[in-house]
Amino acid sequence: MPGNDLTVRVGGDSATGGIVTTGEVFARIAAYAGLEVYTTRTIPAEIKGGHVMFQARIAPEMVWSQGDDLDMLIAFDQESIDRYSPLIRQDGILIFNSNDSKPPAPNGIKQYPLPLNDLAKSINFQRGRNIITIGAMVKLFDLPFETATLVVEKQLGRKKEMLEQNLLALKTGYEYIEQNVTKTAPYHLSPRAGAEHEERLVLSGNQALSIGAIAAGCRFYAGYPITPASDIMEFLAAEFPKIGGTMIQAEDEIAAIAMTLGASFTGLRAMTATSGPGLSLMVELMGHATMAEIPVVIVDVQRAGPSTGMPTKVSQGDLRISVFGAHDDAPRIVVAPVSVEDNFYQIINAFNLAEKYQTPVIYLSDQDMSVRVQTIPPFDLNRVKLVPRLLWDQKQNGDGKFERFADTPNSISPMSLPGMKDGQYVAEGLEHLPSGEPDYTPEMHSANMFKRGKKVREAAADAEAWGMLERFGDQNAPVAILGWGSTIGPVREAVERAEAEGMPVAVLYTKMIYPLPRKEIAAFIEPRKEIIVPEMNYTGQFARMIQAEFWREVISVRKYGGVPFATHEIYAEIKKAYAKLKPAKKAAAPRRVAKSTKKKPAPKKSAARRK
Amino acid sequence: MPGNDLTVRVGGDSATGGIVTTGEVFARIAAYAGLEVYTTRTIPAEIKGGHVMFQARIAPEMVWSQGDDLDMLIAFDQESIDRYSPLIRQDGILIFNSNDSKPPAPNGIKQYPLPLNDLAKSINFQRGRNIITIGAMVKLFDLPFETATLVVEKQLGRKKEMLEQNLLALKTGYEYIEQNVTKTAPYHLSPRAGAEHEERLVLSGNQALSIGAIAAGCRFYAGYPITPASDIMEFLAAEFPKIGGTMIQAEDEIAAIAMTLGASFTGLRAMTATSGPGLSLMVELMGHATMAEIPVVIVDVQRAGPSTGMPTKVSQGDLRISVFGAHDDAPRIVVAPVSVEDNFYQIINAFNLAEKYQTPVIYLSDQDMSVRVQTIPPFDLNRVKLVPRLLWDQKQNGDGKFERFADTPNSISPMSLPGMKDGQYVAEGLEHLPSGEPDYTPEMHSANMFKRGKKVREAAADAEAWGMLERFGDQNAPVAILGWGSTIGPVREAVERAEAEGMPVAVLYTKMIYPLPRKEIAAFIEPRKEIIVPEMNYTGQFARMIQAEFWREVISVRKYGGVPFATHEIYAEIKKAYAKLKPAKKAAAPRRVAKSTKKKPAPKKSAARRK
Amino acid sequence: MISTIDPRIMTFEQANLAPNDYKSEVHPIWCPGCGDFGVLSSFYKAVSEMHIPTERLVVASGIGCSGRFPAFVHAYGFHGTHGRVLPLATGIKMANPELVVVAAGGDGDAFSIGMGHLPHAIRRNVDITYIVMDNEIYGLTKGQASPTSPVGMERKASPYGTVETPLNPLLLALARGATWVGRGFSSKPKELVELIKQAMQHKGFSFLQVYSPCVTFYDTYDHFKQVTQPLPADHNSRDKMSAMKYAMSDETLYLGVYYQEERPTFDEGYAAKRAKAHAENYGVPQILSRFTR
Amino acid sequence: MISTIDPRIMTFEQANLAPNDYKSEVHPIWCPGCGDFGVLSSFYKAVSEMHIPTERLVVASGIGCSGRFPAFVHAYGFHGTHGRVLPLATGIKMANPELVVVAAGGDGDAFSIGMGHLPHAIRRNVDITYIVMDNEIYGLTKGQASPTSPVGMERKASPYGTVETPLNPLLLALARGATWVGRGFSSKPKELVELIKQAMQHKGFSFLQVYSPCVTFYDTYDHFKQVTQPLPADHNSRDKMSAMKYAMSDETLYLGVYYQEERPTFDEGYAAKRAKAHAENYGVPQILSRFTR
Ligand SMILES: Cc1ncc(C[n+]2csc(CCOP(=O)(O)OP(=O)(O)O)c2C)c(N)n1
Ligand SMILES: Cc1ncc(C[n+]2csc(CCOP(=O)(O)OP(=O)(O)O)c2C)c(N)n1
Ligand code: SF4
Ligand code: SF4
Ligand SMILES: [Mg+2]
Ligand SMILES: [Mg+2]
Repeated sequence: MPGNDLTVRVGGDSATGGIVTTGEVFARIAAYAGLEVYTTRTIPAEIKGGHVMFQARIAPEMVWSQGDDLDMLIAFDQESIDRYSPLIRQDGILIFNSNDSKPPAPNGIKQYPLPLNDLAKSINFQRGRNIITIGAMVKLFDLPFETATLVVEKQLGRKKEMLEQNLLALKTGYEYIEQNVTKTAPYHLSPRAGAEHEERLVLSGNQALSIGAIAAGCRFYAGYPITPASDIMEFLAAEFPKIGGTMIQAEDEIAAIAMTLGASFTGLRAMTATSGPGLSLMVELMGHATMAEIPVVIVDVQRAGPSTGMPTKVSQGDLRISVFGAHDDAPRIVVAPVSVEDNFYQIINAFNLAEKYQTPVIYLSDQDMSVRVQTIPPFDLNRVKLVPRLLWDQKQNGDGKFERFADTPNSISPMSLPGMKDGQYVAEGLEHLPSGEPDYTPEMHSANMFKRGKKVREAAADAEAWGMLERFGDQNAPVAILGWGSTIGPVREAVERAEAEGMPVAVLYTKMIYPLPRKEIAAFIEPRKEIIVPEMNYTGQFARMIQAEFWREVISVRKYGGVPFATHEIYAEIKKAYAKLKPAKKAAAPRRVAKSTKKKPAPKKSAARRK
Repeated sequence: MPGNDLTVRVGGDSATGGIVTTGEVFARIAAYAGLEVYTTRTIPAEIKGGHVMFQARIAPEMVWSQGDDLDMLIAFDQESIDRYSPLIRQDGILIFNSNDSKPPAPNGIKQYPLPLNDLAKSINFQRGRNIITIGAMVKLFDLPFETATLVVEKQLGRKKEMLEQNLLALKTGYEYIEQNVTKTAPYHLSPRAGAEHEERLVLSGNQALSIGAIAAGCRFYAGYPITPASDIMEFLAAEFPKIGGTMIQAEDEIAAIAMTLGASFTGLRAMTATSGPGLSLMVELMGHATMAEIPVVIVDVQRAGPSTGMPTKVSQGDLRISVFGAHDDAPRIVVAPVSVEDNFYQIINAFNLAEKYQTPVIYLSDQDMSVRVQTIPPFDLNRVKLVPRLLWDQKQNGDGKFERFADTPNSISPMSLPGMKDGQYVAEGLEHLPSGEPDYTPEMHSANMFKRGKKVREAAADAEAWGMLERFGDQNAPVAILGWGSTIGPVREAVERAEAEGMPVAVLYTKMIYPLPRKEIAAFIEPRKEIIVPEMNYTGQFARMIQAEFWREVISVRKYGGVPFATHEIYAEIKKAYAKLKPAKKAAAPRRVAKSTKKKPAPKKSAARRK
Repeated sequence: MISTIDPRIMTFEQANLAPNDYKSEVHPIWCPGCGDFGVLSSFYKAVSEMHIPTERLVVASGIGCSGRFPAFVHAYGFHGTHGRVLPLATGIKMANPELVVVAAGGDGDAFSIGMGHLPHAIRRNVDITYIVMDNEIYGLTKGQASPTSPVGMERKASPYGTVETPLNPLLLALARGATWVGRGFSSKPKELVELIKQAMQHKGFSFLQVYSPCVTFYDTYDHFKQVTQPLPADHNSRDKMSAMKYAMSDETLYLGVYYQEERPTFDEGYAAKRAKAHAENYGVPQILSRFTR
Repeated sequence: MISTIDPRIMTFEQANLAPNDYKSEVHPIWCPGCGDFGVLSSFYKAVSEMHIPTERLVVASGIGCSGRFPAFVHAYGFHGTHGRVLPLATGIKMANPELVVVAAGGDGDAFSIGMGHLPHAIRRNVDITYIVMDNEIYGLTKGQASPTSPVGMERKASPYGTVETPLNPLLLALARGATWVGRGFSSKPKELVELIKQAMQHKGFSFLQVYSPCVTFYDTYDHFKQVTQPLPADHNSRDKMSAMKYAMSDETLYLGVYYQEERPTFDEGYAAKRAKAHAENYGVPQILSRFTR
């Protein structure tokens, strides 16, 4: 929907361009002008320098994905022209730094030279090229110049004389476009009436998560730097000291989770965050947390692996290690948010689940939703309900001796905290009696295995009650999408598009990955003819889990190149699913398993597969 | 089959009794007398002292499990009487140390006092109680006294004067029974004719594995002590220096696998061995081995968890971490032997698979089969075929530049070793080009994900060819057992018994757990009405994997108390399966999935469950 | 905070308990004669004399014979995983600095798998006491050489003798900047009680190596009786070079307080950060305002 | 052995290559001005002058900016996981002692997550060279404090300043018994080439700390230029106490060879075990005979 929903990309060498700043400042200007903004960026392999691109999608209504084609490309250098101009839509435009690159051969796309270096020189501000660009973009999008001034002041106004230079640069870019490129701006986006007075947050998933953790009462964090999770540590490093919390940069991830367990044992709501390699290192102590029944939240911001893999690229490949990564059966809960906004609410659920069931909760974010900055509605702080840990209360207990691991009808045992009189016990990694004393009898081991398993299984009941099941689309549709995590964005848009074309789709995203909310998922899949399960990993980890639990085939759509789904890729799958339905026109009942393995279809090679 | 298949248990305090030595020496005497022996033991929680029992089952024909009831109990102390006399079968006997304990109330079981302390005093050899006991047992079982003498000389004859004392003690025990207990020995076991001339090995699973590794050409081992895997390290510590191999006791399991990877990269066949907690720590580097395509064998001797759990008890709970324990998809091969003997052959397969596919192979042994000592037929060294690693050969390559990760039709790339001219490359944990140079493009990542996955999937084809599928029972039976690992022993016996009673069972044990040999397993399960999957873990990890892959229900029989299945427990499941078949008499086709989750039966609570 | 108890604002009174009151109901699994018994009873005595309430005391450990320590103390305990006792204890202490936190374990736990954590606990100067029961062997796994075992040790895992040179734990702790370093011997209970008390009274990270022989796999009682002796009277425990010199002695092994100095503890350092960060009426709404359009 | 090549019996001749011949085709991803460039070019020079054939050279590393080192060297390389370079290099060296094995990495890799392995590589005296490019910061993860960062460092993860005291890597290596210890500076290439050569020529574990400033997150060029100077001429590199003394100096930071001694290497020790274990015509059948009835 050009003119109403625009995608702009800025590309160049990160050493020279300030590309990301350019993009971020511009996105904020748009946001302050009352528009909805959704940004993405790449991160170069080089530490400094190296090619980088920033993309912003801007519209009057909420947008849900990064956008497939470009309405506008701003190329700081030749490489950006070469790489991205093929992505420009037919009626899109290219702005290129005419001091540094040549335009592509004429290809029907409008091309506007912007002599960035000359302009910078003209105001005697060599490093002002990015602000000049912002000024140009503001004019091109016909955004209010005052809003731009305001944001530049807020974001880049630390030093007064710098500010003046920046404002001059802004004006220079603005006026250059005004005078040279076109009389009317090519793109005018009108915000919804009064939108600029509506409250909006502009933040990233990692920021939403960090604020959510604080709202959830988290007061202890230990972590070790790792891309793309370090932001969380850095956020809490700044905030915790102000609110009485403690954040420790540990010597490695094993130490980080150990410190976190120690703090939780002592009574604080505690968290650690990492990415794949760190999660792998935490596996041993995650098992201990299950055994000693210690609440803990472990955030994993998934990135592409295996091993070091591609640290700055997205993946949803850690589902299985989150569910199954432990020696012997060590049940735990796995939670996955779906969006920047959702990170706030789901991390609160994660803490409540950990505390309620006294078990580790693994929280699966991903690189894409964690670093992406976008506009979202303000958080509803009234929705924040904190479920406390079941503490031992000597008064209720009469003269009874405290038994830390006493079995109870719901398998949750009251817990004492160091400092509480007569609550002494050992948090024990060996198999143990209710008192905590080691015991190796088959009876006790079996009983405890059952206790630890039951607790976690029963957590499934909270999923619906705690808002961990998100449904949209047409719930009567024969075609469904069952998903998890940040694929929800392109799915939302693809479903809207398909629906508009007469192909309704029912969608369910579960934010509780383990235990699976069986009842709700079963009810959801039962009436469907085709179920699409999109995810960003090689083997279709979630799809396989669904097939394993519900013994029916789903269409596993996998993308595993380190980039998110595009809307059109999901849309294509919906279309294919509908195409499948028509010719046959027989199977009213859901399709079941083929009789022999020969007939079992090989896992789908989705169209998106090699992307 | 009393009189033909006898189970004897010795119990007492390990600090005073030498219980285990008693049992082991006696078992060896029986073995040397031409009988087949199968032993088990418990390990006390205490380091020294603490209750311990040793059990030996002895018969003229191979025995397959530890035996359910006791034919004879030798109790060194009161605790042993109290604990084990209920397990004595009706026509069994109890020998108890009458200087140290009282017999149980008369309960129909023959009781013979053995005044151990008095006898020891009479020969002035306080610590001779265990040898006296052995002498008594030799007489009770009517084994040749000369064989006993021979074994005692071999096993306990290091110091000459000690040997004389020991032989005197042996005689004392022998004669005491001869004179006091009964005129004819209560149990006489005749070996098969000429059996004592047949070759037999008497060893444990860990020993069979270690010898197998040597036969497989393994020449590098790094490990960290952990029960019950340390034996392997200790075995190789003694043998490797004799054959040019290198064994390093590392500072922890992460270092152990790192050293192992370094050595394999350099060109040696390399292995590490550990148990659950160590395996958890190795997960990160296992992912690196997949990424950098480095062959490596990782032995996991499974013990009961989670966490430290019960280090001396058995479990089969590490299947899932072995298959799925890594961040992002990191395909690997998982192999599981079924018995002491099988450890020799399967570890060779494990090395061949690792080298052929240049990928980590996780080898799942368990506490029970690793420490148990038994008689087995000699290894067939002609069966040992070594599959070499595909090495790069510059001559074949012409002038082409070496590309370590070059894709090939079967996805296996020729490998160079440090020292080879022009073979330089970096074993890279980042995603990379065929040359090894880091690369983060979606195209390359997708292609490599596919390459690494395909290699491992195709390994399934080797399972049948390499003898990794063991079938027995009646392959036309409607009831089947599909299993893995050391449950095969009680299954074998239960199936024999059921078959004798007109309930034939088809059995398949797969020693390749991942990738699953799909074709063979599908063919096996296709014609069955009921499929029993017994395993020693809480969630039925293998059963769920089968259900996930073949989308049909199996009877998941789980025991998770840290002790192996008893034959009668498996037998009971077979009987139940047959009982299920009869009344219905309808479903000729295999039972498929229930339509809605409501109807989906909850995972079976097997009879054995709380054992 | 939402738990009914905020652990960070607990207060405690002095206890008046006999050493035996610190004994738990769990019977030690140690071999008769194990040095760890001596450490345990000295510990009971020390905490009794220091009037520490049992509910204020937390004993954390890793895995090993010595790692079973917490179960035998009537106090809060954390029996963690192999080698991770220091970060566990750090988390406990930092979550509630009012607690008295002791880390206990063996030489394998401390210097082999756990070696990576010791320098960092020292750098942070976490206010905990670390008691390493050094028997120069792996007890629980039945007798393999440890990082403090002498060269040439022949055991099942080293049948031809070890070639690795032993580490010098005291020297390491000193080189890393530990603020309290001492050494005791399980067979010298009177001195050991004193050392444990001093270590626990020290504000900051105290590192106490205790020779605690393993009768079953490496009986060093006689050896240590012969080669140990108290630090010379002229040794000044504020003099690091002197401490290093005595720590490097390998014929005579000295017992006593090698070194002590004062440096802000980790929780004090954190408190200073809080003071610096100071914000009134600060919480989620204030944070959100920064991100609000 | 069944591979067509037994790595343990390779032999090599001297190479005659220019420094540039050790340059790989991979373009360094480092920021312009990064100290690691200086280390890399000194390394090319050192191995060229030592006539090491490229196929005999193995460079292993963990993760970090500095961890990218192997990719830029025309040699065999192993880019492992964060902190595990020493056990990786140990496995490589012990599998084929004929190889020349260099471990390279950063201060975070070495002294934070990898800290547990250094003492053990030293104990074993594995005959490898460990070059730590110490920029006193985490470069690759964009500027968090490392174990060698000074107290009070303000960065995104420590906005109120760090409170942990920095480790002294040289002192640690000396306290642990390293047989070769030295320190260089990326901006002193001539001296650095010499140090790398000496470290690599040393038989046993050589530990070389190189100040290698991170221009992007912690530009210490000026600082190090001011505070570094060569070890005084009277320093005897066989005198450990003197080495320790100079290592403890924190106003002036000395460059040069702090300490060296000879001790059997790990592979020599292992060779001795083999000699001790000696068995003729020994193999699987002989082993089996011990278990045969
Ligand atoms: C991750 C892991 N690896 C290995 C083990 C096995 N293990 C238990 S205790 C121990 C070492 C014990 O030695 P030490 O720390 O000296 O304690 P001691 O028994 O001598 O008191 C080992 C290797 C384990 N429990 N966990
Ligand atoms: C297990 C694991 N944890 C964390 C990381 C993230 N990480 C990569 S490099 C690095 C530290 C880099 O610092 P340093 O070793 O000093 O190297 P430099 O970049 O400064 O050269 C970290 C924490 C990782 N790759 N793996
Ligand atoms: S094995 Fe050694 S350390 Fe362990 S309890 Fe026995 S004597 Fe003590
Ligand atoms: S971030 Fe620092 S250490 Fe990394 S390449 Fe840049 S200058 Fe070098
Ligand atoms: Mg020890
Ligand atoms: Mg660094």
